[in-house]
Amino acid sequence: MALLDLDPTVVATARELAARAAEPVVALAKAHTTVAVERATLRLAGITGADSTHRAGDVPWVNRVVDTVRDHCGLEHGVVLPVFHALKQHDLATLTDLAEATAAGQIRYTLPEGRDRERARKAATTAVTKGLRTVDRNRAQRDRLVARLGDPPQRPWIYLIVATGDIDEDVVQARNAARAGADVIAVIRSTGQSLLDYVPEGATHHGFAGTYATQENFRIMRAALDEVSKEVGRYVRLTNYASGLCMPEIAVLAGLQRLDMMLNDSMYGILFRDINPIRTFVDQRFSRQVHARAGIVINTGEDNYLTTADAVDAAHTVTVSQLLNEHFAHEAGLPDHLLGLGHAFEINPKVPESFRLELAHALLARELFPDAPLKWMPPTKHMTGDVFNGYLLDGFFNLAGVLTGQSILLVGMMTEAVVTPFLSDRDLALANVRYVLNAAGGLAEDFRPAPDGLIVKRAHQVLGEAVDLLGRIVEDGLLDAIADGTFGLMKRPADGGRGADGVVEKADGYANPASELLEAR
Amino acid sequence: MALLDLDPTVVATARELAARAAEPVVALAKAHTTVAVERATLRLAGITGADSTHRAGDVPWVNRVVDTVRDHCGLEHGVVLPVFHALKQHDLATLTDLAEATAAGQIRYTLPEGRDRERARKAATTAVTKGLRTVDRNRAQRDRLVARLGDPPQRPWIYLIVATGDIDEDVVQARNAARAGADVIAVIRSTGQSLLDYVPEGATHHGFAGTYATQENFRIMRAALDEVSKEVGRYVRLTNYASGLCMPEIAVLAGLQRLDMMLNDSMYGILFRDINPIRTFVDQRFSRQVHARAGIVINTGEDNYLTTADAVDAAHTVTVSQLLNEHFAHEAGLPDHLLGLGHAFEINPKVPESFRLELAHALLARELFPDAPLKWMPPTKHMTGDVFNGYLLDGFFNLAGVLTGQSILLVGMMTEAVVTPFLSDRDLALANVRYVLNAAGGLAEDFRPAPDGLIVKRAHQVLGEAVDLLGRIVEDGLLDAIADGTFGLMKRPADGGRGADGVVEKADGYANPASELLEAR
Amino acid sequence: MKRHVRPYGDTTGDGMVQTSFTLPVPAGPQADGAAQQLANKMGIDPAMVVHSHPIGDDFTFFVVYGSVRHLVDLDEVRVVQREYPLLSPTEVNTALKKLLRRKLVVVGACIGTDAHTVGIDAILNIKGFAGEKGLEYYRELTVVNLGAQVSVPELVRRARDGKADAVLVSQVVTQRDAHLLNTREMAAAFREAMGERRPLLIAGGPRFDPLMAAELGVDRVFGRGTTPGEVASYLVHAMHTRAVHTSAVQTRKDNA
Amino acid sequence: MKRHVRPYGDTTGDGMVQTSFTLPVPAGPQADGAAQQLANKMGIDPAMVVHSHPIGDDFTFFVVYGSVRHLVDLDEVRVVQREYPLLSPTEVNTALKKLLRRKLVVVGACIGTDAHTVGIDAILNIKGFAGEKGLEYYRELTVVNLGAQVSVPELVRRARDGKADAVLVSQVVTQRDAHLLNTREMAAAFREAMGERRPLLIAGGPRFDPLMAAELGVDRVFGRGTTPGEVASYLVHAMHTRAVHTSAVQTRKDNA
Ligand code: B12
Ligand code: B12
Ligand SMILES: Cc1ncc(COP(=O)(O)O)c(C=O)c1O
Ligand SMILES: Cc1ncc(COP(=O)(O)O)c(C=O)c1O
Repeated sequence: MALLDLDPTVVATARELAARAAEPVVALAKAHTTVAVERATLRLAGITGADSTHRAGDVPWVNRVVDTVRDHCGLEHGVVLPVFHALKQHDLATLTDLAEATAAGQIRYTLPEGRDRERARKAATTAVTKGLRTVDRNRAQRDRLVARLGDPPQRPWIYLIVATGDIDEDVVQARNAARAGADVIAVIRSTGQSLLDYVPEGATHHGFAGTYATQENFRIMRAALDEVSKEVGRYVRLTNYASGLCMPEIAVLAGLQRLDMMLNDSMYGILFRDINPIRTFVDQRFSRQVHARAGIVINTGEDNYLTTADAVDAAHTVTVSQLLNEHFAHEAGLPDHLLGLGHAFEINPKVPESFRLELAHALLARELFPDAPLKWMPPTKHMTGDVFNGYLLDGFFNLAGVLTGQSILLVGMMTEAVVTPFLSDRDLALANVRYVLNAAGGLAEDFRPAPDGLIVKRAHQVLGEAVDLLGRIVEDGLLDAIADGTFGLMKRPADGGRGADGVVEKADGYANPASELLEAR
Repeated sequence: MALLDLDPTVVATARELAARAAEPVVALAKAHTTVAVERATLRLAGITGADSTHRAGDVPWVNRVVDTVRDHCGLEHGVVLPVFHALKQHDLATLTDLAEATAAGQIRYTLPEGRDRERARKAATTAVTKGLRTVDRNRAQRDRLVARLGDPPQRPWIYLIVATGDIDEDVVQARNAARAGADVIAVIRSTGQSLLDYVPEGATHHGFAGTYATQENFRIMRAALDEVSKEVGRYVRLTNYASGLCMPEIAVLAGLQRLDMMLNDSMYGILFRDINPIRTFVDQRFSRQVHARAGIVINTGEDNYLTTADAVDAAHTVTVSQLLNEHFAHEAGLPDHLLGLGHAFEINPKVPESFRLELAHALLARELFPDAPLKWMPPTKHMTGDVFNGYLLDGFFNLAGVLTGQSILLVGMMTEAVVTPFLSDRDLALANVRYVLNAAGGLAEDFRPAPDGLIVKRAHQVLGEAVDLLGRIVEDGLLDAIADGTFGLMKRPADGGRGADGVVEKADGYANPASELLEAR
Repeated sequence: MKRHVRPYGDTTGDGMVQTSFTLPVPAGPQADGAAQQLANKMGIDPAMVVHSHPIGDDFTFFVVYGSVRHLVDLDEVRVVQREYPLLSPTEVNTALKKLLRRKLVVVGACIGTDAHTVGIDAILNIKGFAGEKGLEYYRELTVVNLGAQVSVPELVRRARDGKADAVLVSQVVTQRDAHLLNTREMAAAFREAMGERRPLLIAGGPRFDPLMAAELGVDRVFGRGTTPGEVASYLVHAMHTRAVHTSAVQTRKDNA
Repeated sequence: MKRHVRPYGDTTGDGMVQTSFTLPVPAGPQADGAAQQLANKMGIDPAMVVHSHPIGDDFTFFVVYGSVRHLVDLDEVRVVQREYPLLSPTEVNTALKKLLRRKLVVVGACIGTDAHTVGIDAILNIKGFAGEKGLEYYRELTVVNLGAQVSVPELVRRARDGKADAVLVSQVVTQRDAHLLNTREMAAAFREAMGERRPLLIAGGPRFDPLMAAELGVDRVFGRGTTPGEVASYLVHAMHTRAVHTSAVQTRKDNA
């Protein structure tokens, strides 16, 4: 039931402007590849493992191979042609064998031509297809498990983070959280991983304020959650981050290990990790294609803007970003039901009527994106060491979630301003959510924003400001808008940022069976 | 704005039934006096002080006098005739002189006849009139201070308890509470005071879980609050208890010391202190007449029922009791704006939709008594040692108060199940209230219970059950209903309970200038 | 399970605790330092003063997090272990019938100025507590519930007149140790009035520490969350012990 | 004010504190006893375990209230006292101009893998914090803000190239003592690279204890709630001290 009485033509205008603003960026994304996209492709084709003899620590084989190919013949035609050509030439059984040989300096990569090229291409397609089949199987398996065990009985789904830095402790905490009512577990990443241009290997135990995203950690946690899912009688979902310099690869690993949701934003890396904009948009498009194939819900990161910008002043930038994320996602093949667009309860609680303003913003998102599983993020910026008040604020956040029909509730922690969550924080936070859902679950029925009241007016105002801003972005170009500090007050020029040297303009003969197979759908 | 669409004829029926149920009890109250009413009268007439030489500890002079009069000539004609007759006979200057002489065994009280009687009566009337003039002056002074300093800028008013047992510590806490936003300070009484058949004297420092209600303590606290009122720029109100065996006397002391609100319920003493029902109803009527004169808001105690009975099952008993309290109060001369009818947020938070049920109950009270300054009591029974959850529950209580337009909010403490409030509990509790009032103050505008929804249905149901119960009470008699455990599950027969021997049937020539002057208005 | 454990924040052995308190000092760096010092004295080190808030001009409220150095030695934990089996009402009735051949008389009250009857009612009234029926439900128990604010002399009189086998008193108000004072006074009065032949004395209430029975002069203390069944089972156990003891005394006397 | 104070619940000297923690033991009386023991070891006596709640099968969460026996000795409180006056921006500018006759160069960064720039931006950006303008606003300061996740070698290089007088680093992530490790590493690198001639080193972040400066090898540490004005005033003070010190050294050298 629509409560805000949004004007459908204004909404349509907003979407149209977002599409126009995104257009040049999509074109850029199509015209380029990146080292990460190429590595992701090889991962789909079956390469695994790392070079543990290397003096810089474990270097994944895929990095060795892609770096060497780039050295030898460039990446503008894609990595698969040289790689599968070399495999054939040296008559090696697996990509890992090839990687070892590469490390030993035995391989000289060249771009195959003519029939060699066709053969390499075909072999690559076969290999990638096999990888995609695993992804498809995982998707089917998820569907089966959900059918058997069931989805959470209530909305919003309850989303909890674990962040010990040690996958084994994470498992303890995740299990207990699931038993206490969590529907989704997110394993927070170690600081710094997003700037690594490789994905670490194996089970890890020494992250800082989070645990490394690795294929093995994914596997361990998904297995633990499968077990606890049976115990609690509902399918408990697992989330990680397809973000940072390895966004496409992590998306592939998520597909291979049946993760269910991934943090994946079109601009987060640019704004908050100072990653090169082009790199980000290219990586983002590929990773979303993978997510679409894997049936993974993406979580976008608009909440972050409100930690650096003011939640009232910058409310419309959240809306603009959601519209952009929506467009980029649709363009990459993600349907609405996989669009976990983000937004957050971050207004300074000292602002008069702050709770009603939150309701206005949350309702606006809800009515703009009625079919998207919106992800509602808790207060963080205005949390303090006063854990009692923090607990209260989280309660009102939960209430706002219930009143405005949010789909996924990231559970806030009273220790937000103090430490990464304690076991007991999570337990208390869940008790908070349970109370609110149980006691006021149906209150939305009685929530009818006054037609000309603060809430309705505010929502209209924010939408209006969003349309205006989109208009300006269409004129100036999205890249310039980003460079100007439009989002989260972060200024990121298109040619700056990390990972820019990993961007490669595609040559005419560029071949990538992964892209092709994913694009085909 | 009426949200519940209550049927006015049902409401009228409810009031009519309450009046009929109360009728015989009012008649009883008019036909009797009590030792406490007589003492109260003498206090109005100017007696003060205590016999500190008595071996049982300080015995107020007024008790010595009334007890002796009763011994000598009974109380059925009222205490003033023998007393003022004796005063004249012995040519004593003050009632205190008379009391001293009484203690020394020098006075033999007799009932004066003829002109002596008229003289005594006149002298008594003059004395009592003087006392009432002090009460009137205090009322005028309150009006002046409110006009000068102002009422709280918001509704609900914020009502906080202090309960250290030591009047000096109470002052510290009350001052800080006022500075932190309290609009009303209630000094909780020591356990056991309600069963004392006298009012202690002087400043006290050794109460248990509360401070003794004494005239001097009243004075000290009112003076402290006058000071802080100036500082904070609003008139901070003071509350105590006109309750227990000395209800009428304490009402008088409150009038004499400019207290602003008094806990005063028609049945609390019966149910929760096992005080004789007749005693209670007689004392109650007199004390309410005093409150009416003094412009003191009474606070009724329906919240208490929900600590012994279930808040859902017994919701209608709250409504019934409110209607009875309203009738008794009107009958005693209290206008609507002095009727702080009580109700509470005491539903087990584990009950599904508990918050909405609370809203239904709170809204019912609001719409039944639109002009009464309703007093909304926080959760106590279902508070536990989990202070975090307690803080949250108090937040939702505050929200319910705001959504349903309550007038006076008794602020809940997170340590409810642990200790009498710490200084910090009060500070945190006020922060909680401030957040809710500031962040969601206007949310009532958006709260529109669905016409056929849970809230509206529940309110209608409770009102229906209340009407049914009132019907049964009219048939069986209120005293029998009380004996049967109708309220708070406490069974109190009309002839049981403490203080029964202090009830005296009035003789034909009963004289009491206080009653007459108060009744006259 | 290990013998020694530490508090758990998010990693085994991290020792993390939260604490909050108010100090009578004006807010500021000096106050934060004072809070830090107190936390250190409590064994929290490092201690993070994560929140401080003035309460008026003279007080400051603090929230502190940190790692406490103490180890909990589980072998040294002292608790009152239930040394008797939990019986069903039927078992209680059968055992009492066999033991006494008459009904056991229980007198209950909330003493002193305490008027909180919900707790003792939860134990005594048929309605009971936590799904268990109260003692009134037991066929072999005669329950006399005196209600609230019963003075100690009155209680002794009623217990004696009613030939009480057991007296159950409740104490909920604890400010200024009211519960301890009243319970001690009650035990002394029974000792004085009846000596050896005094009934079994049982005290209960949410803030009692069950370890304190001896110190308070009563036979048993029940704390928060007690259920009627626990109390009934204890009565059987205690009466049994008394019977054995009395018959031993009797035998000794007979032999003398 | 008295020298010795105790926590205040509702009466002077009552010592009341609240604490909560989780123990890795299954819920039950034994667990409550363990909580009681820990509270006692923290100096809380009597300690009331007012809440215990199982977290899964292996953990129990507790809330404890009670009176802590420790006294806070206010004379023994150690805090970093601001030993310099708080100056207005104009005063800062005047003092620096007089002292240096050139602009003071400040290089700021959030080092290691820490990406929390809001804190350092609050100090450096014009926008500032708590109503005070940031250091960029000061005419006599040249501010270079390197942003987030700056590696230590990179920071040293930029500081040297920019002839930084002062280097300001922010550390917000503290899990596994990341902030301490990174700050120590930074201080060591500057010592190594520049010895005596290293710039003034200032660390800041919400969980730092200002007492730790020496231990971390930096000149000053700022904690939660720092304002730009405090930092600017400190810069004047420190540059002044340095100038005096340097000129003393200079004088000594001249005399040698
Ligand atoms: C209900 C209640 C009331 C009701 C009591 C109605 C009644 N007829 O009992 C009313 C509203 C009348 C009331 C009044 C007051 N109350 Co009151 N009340 C409460 C409340 C909300 C709940 C208590 C309760 O019923 N618990 C439920 C029962 C089932 O639990 P329980 O008592 O712990 O009993 C269990 C066990 O302890 C044990 N047990 C208890 N007794 C016994 C006895 C035996 C023999 C055994 C075996 C076991 C046993 O078994 C029970 C079942 O498990 C508490 C706060 C809270 N949430 O705890 C405050 C509380 C107890 N009240 C308090 C106070 C101060 C008062 C007043 C004094 C305030 C005032 N000055 O006006 C008054 C006066 C009362 C008086 N003279 O004693 C304080 C006590 C503070 C302290 N620790 O000293 C509390 C903690 C609130 C607070 N934080 O201030 N109160
Ligand atoms: C905003 C924020 C973010 C933003 C940061 C955006 C940005 N560009 O800075 C985003 C969303 C990106 C983010 C991400 C993460 N965050 Co974060 N984040 C916060 C948050 C909500 C607020 C921090 C803040 O901005 N405070 C406001 C500023 C003004 O205060 P301040 O930093 O204390 O600074 C003041 C003083 O300390 C001092 N100061 C600070 N630095 C300096 C330096 C100098 C030289 C001086 C003089 C003074 C000074 O002056 C400032 C003004 O008074 C806190 C929670 C909280 N409420 O505190 C979590 C928090 C800091 N984040 C945390 C974590 C774990 C993360 C992540 C690692 C989570 C993850 N794994 O994904 C990521 C990754 C970040 C990374 N690699 O470092 C944890 C850290 C836990 C810990 N103690 O170790 C916190 C505490 C949340 C939590 N409880 O889990 N985060
Ligand atoms: C969209 C998005 N991606 C990634 C992250 C985490 O990123 P990193 O691991 O780069 O710190 C966040 C932070 O919450 C996010 O919101
Ligand atoms: C109406 C009323 N009167 C009196 C009291 C307190 O009574 P006493 O002092 O008798 O314990 C209460 C308790 O809160 C009450 O609600």
